[in-house]
Amino acid sequence: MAEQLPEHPDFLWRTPEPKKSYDVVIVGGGGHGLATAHYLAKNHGITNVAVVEKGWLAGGNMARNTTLIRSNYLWDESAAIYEHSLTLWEGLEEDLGYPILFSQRGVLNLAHTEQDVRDSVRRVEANKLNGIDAEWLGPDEVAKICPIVNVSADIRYPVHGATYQARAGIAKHDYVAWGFARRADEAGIDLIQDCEVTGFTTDGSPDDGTARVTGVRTTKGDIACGRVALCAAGHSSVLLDMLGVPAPLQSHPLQALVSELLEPVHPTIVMSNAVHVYVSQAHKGELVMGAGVDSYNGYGQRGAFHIIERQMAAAVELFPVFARAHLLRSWGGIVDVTPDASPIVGHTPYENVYLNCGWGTGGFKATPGIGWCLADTVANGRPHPYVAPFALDRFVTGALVDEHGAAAVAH
Amino acid sequence: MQLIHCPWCGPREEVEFHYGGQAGVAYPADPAVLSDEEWARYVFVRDNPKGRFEERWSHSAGCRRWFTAVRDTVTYRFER
Amino acid sequence: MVSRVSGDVVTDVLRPAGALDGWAGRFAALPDSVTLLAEPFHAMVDVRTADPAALERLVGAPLPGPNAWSGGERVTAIWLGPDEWLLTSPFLSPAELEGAARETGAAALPDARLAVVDVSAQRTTVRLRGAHARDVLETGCAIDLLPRSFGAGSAAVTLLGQSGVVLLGLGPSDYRILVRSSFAAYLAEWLLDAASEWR
Amino acid sequence: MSRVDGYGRIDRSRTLTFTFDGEQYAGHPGDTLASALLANGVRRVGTSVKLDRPRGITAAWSEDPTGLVQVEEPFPEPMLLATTVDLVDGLVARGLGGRGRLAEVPDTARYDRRYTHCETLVIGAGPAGLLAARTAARRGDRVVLVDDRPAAGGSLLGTERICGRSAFDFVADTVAELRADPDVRILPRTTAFGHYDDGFVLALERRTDHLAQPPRDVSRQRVWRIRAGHVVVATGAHERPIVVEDNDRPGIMLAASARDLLHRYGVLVGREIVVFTTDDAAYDAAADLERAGARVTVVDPRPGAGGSATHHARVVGTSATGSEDGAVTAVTLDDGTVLPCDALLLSGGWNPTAHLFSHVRGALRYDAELGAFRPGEPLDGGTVVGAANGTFDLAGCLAEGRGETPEPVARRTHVLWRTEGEPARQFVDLQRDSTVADIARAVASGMRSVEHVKRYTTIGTAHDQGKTSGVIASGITAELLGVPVESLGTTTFRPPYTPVAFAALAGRQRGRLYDPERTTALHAWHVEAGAVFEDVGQWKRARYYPRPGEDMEAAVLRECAAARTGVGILDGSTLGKIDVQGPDAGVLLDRIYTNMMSSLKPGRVRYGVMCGVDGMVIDDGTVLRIDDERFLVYTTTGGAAPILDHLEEWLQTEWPELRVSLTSVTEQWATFPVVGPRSRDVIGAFAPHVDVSNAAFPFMSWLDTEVDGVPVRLARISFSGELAWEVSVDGWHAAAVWRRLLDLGAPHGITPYGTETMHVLRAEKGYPIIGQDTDGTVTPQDLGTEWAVSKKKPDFVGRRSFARPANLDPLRKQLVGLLPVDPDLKLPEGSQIVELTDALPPPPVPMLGHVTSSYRSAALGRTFALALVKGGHARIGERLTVPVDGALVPVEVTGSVLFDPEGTRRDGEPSVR
Ligand SMILES: Cc1cc2nc3c(=O)[nH]c(=O)nc-3n(C[C@H](O)[C@H](O)[C@H](O)COP(=O)(O)OP(=O)(O)OC[C@H]3O[C@@H](n4cnc5c(N)ncnc54)[C@H](O)[C@@H]3O)c2cc1C
Ligand SMILES: NC(=O)c1ccc[n+]([C@@H]2O[C@H](COP(=O)([O-])OP(=O)(O)OC[C@H]3O[C@@H](n4cnc5c(N)ncnc54)[C@H](O)[C@@H]3O)[C@@H](O)[C@H]2O)c1
Ligand SMILES: Cc1cc2nc3c(=O)[nH]c(=O)nc-3n(C[C@H](O)[C@H](O)[C@H](O)COP(=O)(O)O)c2cc1C
Ligand SMILES: [Zn+2]
Repeated sequence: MAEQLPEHPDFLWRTPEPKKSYDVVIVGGGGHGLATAHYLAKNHGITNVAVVEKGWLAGGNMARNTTLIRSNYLWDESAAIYEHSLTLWEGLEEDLGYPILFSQRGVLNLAHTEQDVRDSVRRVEANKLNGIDAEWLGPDEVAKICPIVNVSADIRYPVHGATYQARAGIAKHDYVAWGFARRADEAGIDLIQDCEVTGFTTDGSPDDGTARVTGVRTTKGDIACGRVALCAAGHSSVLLDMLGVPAPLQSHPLQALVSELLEPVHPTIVMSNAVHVYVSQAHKGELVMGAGVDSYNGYGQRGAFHIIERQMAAAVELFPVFARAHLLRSWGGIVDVTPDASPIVGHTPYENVYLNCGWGTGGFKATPGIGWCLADTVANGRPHPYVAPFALDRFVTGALVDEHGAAAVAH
Repeated sequence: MQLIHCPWCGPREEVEFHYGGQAGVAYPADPAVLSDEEWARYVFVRDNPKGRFEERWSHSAGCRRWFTAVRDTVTYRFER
Repeated sequence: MVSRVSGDVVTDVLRPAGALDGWAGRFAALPDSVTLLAEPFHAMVDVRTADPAALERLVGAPLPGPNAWSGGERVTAIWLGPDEWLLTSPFLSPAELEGAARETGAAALPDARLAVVDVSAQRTTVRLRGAHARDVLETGCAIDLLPRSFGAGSAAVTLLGQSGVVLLGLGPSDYRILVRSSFAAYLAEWLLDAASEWR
Repeated sequence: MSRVDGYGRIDRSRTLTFTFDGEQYAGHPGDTLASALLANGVRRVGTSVKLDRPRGITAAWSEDPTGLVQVEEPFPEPMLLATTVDLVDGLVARGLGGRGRLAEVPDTARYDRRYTHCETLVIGAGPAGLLAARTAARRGDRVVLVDDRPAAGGSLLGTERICGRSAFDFVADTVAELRADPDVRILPRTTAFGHYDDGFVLALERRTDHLAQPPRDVSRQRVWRIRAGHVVVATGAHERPIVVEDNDRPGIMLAASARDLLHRYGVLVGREIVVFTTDDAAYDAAADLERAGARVTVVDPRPGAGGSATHHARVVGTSATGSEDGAVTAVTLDDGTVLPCDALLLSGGWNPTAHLFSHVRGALRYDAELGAFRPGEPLDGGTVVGAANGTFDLAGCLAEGRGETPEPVARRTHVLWRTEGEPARQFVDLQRDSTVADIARAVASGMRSVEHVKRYTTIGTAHDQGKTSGVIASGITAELLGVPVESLGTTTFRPPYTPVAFAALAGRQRGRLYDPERTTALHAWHVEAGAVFEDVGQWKRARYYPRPGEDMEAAVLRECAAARTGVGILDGSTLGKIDVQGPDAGVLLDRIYTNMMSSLKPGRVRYGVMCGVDGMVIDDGTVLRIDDERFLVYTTTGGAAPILDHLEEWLQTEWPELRVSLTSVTEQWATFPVVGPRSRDVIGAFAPHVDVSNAAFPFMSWLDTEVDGVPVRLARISFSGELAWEVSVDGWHAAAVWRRLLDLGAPHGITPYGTETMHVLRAEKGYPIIGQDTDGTVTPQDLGTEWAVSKKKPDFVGRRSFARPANLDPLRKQLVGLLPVDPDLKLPEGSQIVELTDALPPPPVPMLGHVTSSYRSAALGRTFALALVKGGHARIGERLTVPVDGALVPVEVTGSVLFDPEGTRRDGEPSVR
């Protein structure tokens, strides 16, 4: 008999009709929007808030991500926000009163070339100095942590070692979203589903710095608002286009897949950049895997098959015992990718509109962290220190936070 | 996996192509006179429409020619 | 910049070697239904010109259009791109073929631009023949190889397995595969593996 | 035993032995594991994942949610459906409790893929698919017909009659006609599992598992990649059950499945059968089962239900009293009647199997008359026919197969998702143990969307992907919410249609063929010389050549010493090479490189740096000017393909007016740096007719010559600071020239060296390696190569970015040298650098940069490193700290050129200058 999933609380959320007006409207009811709502209420006492979601709650990337949580990013700016987030994860189950199955099982980022080794050591050393747990492990130690990884020297791209973050883990994505939603609902925040934002009503002009949004137009009518937080992930460009705000975002399909339920074989998370695949075994027993984005822009929540095939080849190469595991289901999400693989958070040319996007393939782990910081930013009208480096204007100054080369796969 | 029509070689599998993003973004005539904002817009900002998109592809594993195509980013269908 | 050619020989002659030297034994073990043969030392030059008429005299046929090859025994022309052809010859030396391409082009079109590059060692040639030749290719080539789509005279710059190739149709069960020399061993291994079902 | 004579297509003349849960049984060729188990009276197959309840076979084919087994022999494979496992002699399997177990030994089976093209692909060889294939074939199309079962025919089980003939004859004739057509490919045992854009369908062919003696070299499974002009989905329909209390017991199955088991395998699923139906089709099943010897009672709640219905009632529960295997022994009706039975067959109507239509965004629409979701709008490039299209009568299926629009047939399926009972024991998804109570909880907690209900209850997420439970879950949710089911819809169908082994998808991309190994013309020589290789992109490069007893450090020290004091030789053939030709070649290169290339004279060489538009270094290398209109550009090994792409992109999309053409000549030229004070002797001997004096052959010049009739290019380029020549020759003569150079160098102790030594030599000179000493955030100025950034050129790619505020920051990271104060201590590459300290402050500790390269130097007699350090150029002379393994290592910042900073060695020893 397999491990049981936990019982859910009796009540999650109401299905309210939108009010005429709110102090804050959060566009996008994914993890980020819901977490922002929760922390607005919890940390700032702001509860006259609506989360406006065009589909079903947390049905975007939140429903389809591979749930990897880690904070072992290279640059100080990234390390700070992701580590803040990881610390929140560590207390989240209690905060939300919801069994979110947060399992700190560690992550191995494999190195397959000499350059991978250099990059890995660089990241581990940076992590340590930033107070983030990190280790560099040789192939033997890799095999000790995850015995099914093929560490033999005569495979095409032998494993030279790995970075290891023991505090990294996974969580049950849906429950995380529902936990935040439940708390927000309890606080009186309206979660409005099947309600798409189709435009904005505005005032003033961006040219003289007086521009502001007065409300959102939705498929359920106009809603007036004091402040707006955009948390639309893959659809951020669509909303920014409505406001005439250019941003360096490209939306791409990103796919993931699962196997059937298997007895426990994979005790940790393994990521490999060179042999492009990453794997964990979820609570119920399915192997959860992902790879890289599809090359072209796409809003289709589906990708191409050759990506899945290549991922399977990589998986079998790294984990020979996976040969007869079965692909059970594959799916796609829409990720908003920035030129430096770091998010964009903060002010917009509209005085009361706050932007949170560009988390690309890696924003699930940031859910509590960004919710916390964005709520703080919206409440206080200035960027929280952890998000300040991620302002839109970094592309103008050139002060990018380039996590491409350094942070291995960006999930 | 899409079947993409190279204007020279005809229909080929997507894996033979390299994606080049938005088409028709001209290199500024004189970058030196641009403000930092204008330059940043050229370097980093590209359209990202939901729907019809004019974009560039290169038949990198075939004739190596770049071409412009129009595709719907929701249905992924190319206009022909 | 070419300096005087030396007369005195130091050691043994500088013998050429093909990228698939050493594979003959494994190729020979294949059955008649799938035969593989390395065809080293075909001279090849890459020609770029806006005017396909330029090299007609050398090739002995008009330069082919997309997805085709043309020519005779001596010189073959393969379409690589809208202004690009690969000329190959098993008889001429690389220098001869390069020179001939330049001269023919210049004579035919004195004013036209013509770029000629010797790429004889860039690719190596493998011949794949036999009743199951197409079956082998179909395990790793996405283009339609049915004879009515890809027959004698067809050419494609495409992928086979995970290597880029120039694939030529010579006859119903007869193909020539041009592959980057650094990928030749991979491709040979791949072809042998693909053929194992018919061994 | 429940095998009945006169039925089934199994070969009763032969007996197979198999083991299930440790017991031996017998079956026949043509059996599945499920039919053989049932024939042996085994009805309990496994237990459920959460509640540990006994589970049996619920359906006859891939829609079965419960009959999960683990095959142990011939090779362990988890989570297979007993209904789809072909019985072979010696098969060993066991029932599962909802989770499978992976083998511990490697799978040696072979898997492959095959591409095929056709005008028409037909998925499903039931009546609709057979006629669609026949129609297309007669039209002259190339046709591929796939069906997941071993034989064509679909639900034509031999009882149906078509135009007065037995359906089997019809199937046989049609298949024979198709087989005779060379343009038709029929693939049995082949499941179309994914439908993607532009007529691309993936299908898995199971080739050997059913064979007693699988041929050795034939792949076990094959993924067909079918590109079709037109895709006909003729996949039939799945019968759906009606949810009743305790509906999960062994012995409870779908009505049509019982019929299928009878006609295909001669298995009678019970002797005392109750059929509970709200649909007419189950009457055919009942009649057949009765004819085969069972006693059948039909329970049908529909008003005016026809035929032999003996009870106008509903089944509301089942019991298993006295049953050892937990199988059903009786059912209870809502009127209180208890009917003893050994099988309960359920039929609540049919769900069109429209998965492959949905994969490509085909929208389903609820048809109230059918009580089912069926394909709505037609799709470009495809059609759905037969039961998959919601056409459930045979004549209609045949008509649609022929491409005709059938006569509408009135049909009133009475939609009954469930009967009254204890919701916590009414199973909706039998594999996930999810019940009506779970749905009720989801709804009560506030959920309104079927997608939420799915994720809350996990219904439809198991192995069967809700083939029989998904629509029911929508129906019950709708009932509980009090909304019409059409307003809820279904959850999303996603590939694969049925599970596919990872190895099948990996195909031949395993082991050596996982990714191409690129090798140089000298590879065999390197192997023979005992080289240790390094992966650089797809290339295998010789890293060092250990002699007996040497480790890498010893070998590299020796190789370095040879190059600095005698002569060494490297296989540098992997460097990218691009021929740039045309009247505007110089113009193009001026726009691409940060420095001026058009001013280079023929016969000369120049080092150049390239940036992206963001001003960050992307590549570097030397450029040879061949003649007025021709250059040869060298890129880094990794840069070969991306830099050619980069050049082509600018040329074709931005500056098409430039008359330039680009050709890769990476493999055309093998390149061997011959390096060291004795290199002049070697090159002099190699090309005795060439004047190799500094005066005649100055640094950064090149010439073409011939050696024994072989064209050779010599260039005085040095990546080591030593006197050096690069010898380039066409790939055909590479090995011969290499050997010649070794022969001629032997008197001077010529030493082949690998990439590691190359790295040390260049680092001693402060030459950066792009990708090692840079990471995409480094400018030419940061590298200290501003001398290679033209001040004269008005523009080049990346130039404008140098003026951005962040580029002017004096605290940018810059490339410097680092000398550990302990000359024996080698800093690990990647180490971080902090201010000089003897105790680290609490985190976060401000970091100044990191070590990019670090070596032990024979020439310097000590260790050294290169590093990117904030404001590094201004810190030269300062001391900093590098934390290494808990220790704090003091280092001194130096300029990046540590060896021969005056450059005195480049022209060789003074005596021969
Ligand atoms: C396959 C895949 C794997 C991933 N793996 C990981 C991983 O392992 N670890 C990790 O950290 N991250 C991962 N990610 C990334 C992560 O999922 C996202 O970065 C993160 O979920 C984004 O934030 P969100 O949850 O708010 O987004 P979403 O859940 O996408 O929320 C955005 C919401 O906005 C709504 N919306 C959009 N437009 C409008 C509108 N006009 N009006 C109203 N509502 C609107 C959308 O419907 C959506 O619900 C993965 C992503 C994918 C697709
Ligand atoms: N009386 C009723 O209510 C009722 C209801 C449904 C169907 N039917 C009968 O069933 C028949 C339907 O004919 P049909 O041709 O539409 O369907 P079918 O069920 O006869 O044939 C479909 C075939 O497709 C195969 N298949 C399904 N998915 C596949 C996949 N992904 N890849 C490969 N093969 C796949 C199935 O195994 C089957 O062999 C008719 O005879 C019809 O009368 C009757
Ligand atoms: C971590 C994770 C685990 C999942 N496990 C399963 C699973 O066991 N079975 C399943 O059918 N789907 C599983 N899914 C996929 C969902 O069914 C679904 O495909 C995904 O949420 C995307 O939604 P969509 O396919 O409806 O568009 C999982 C998804 C995630 C993110
Ligand atoms: Zn092309």
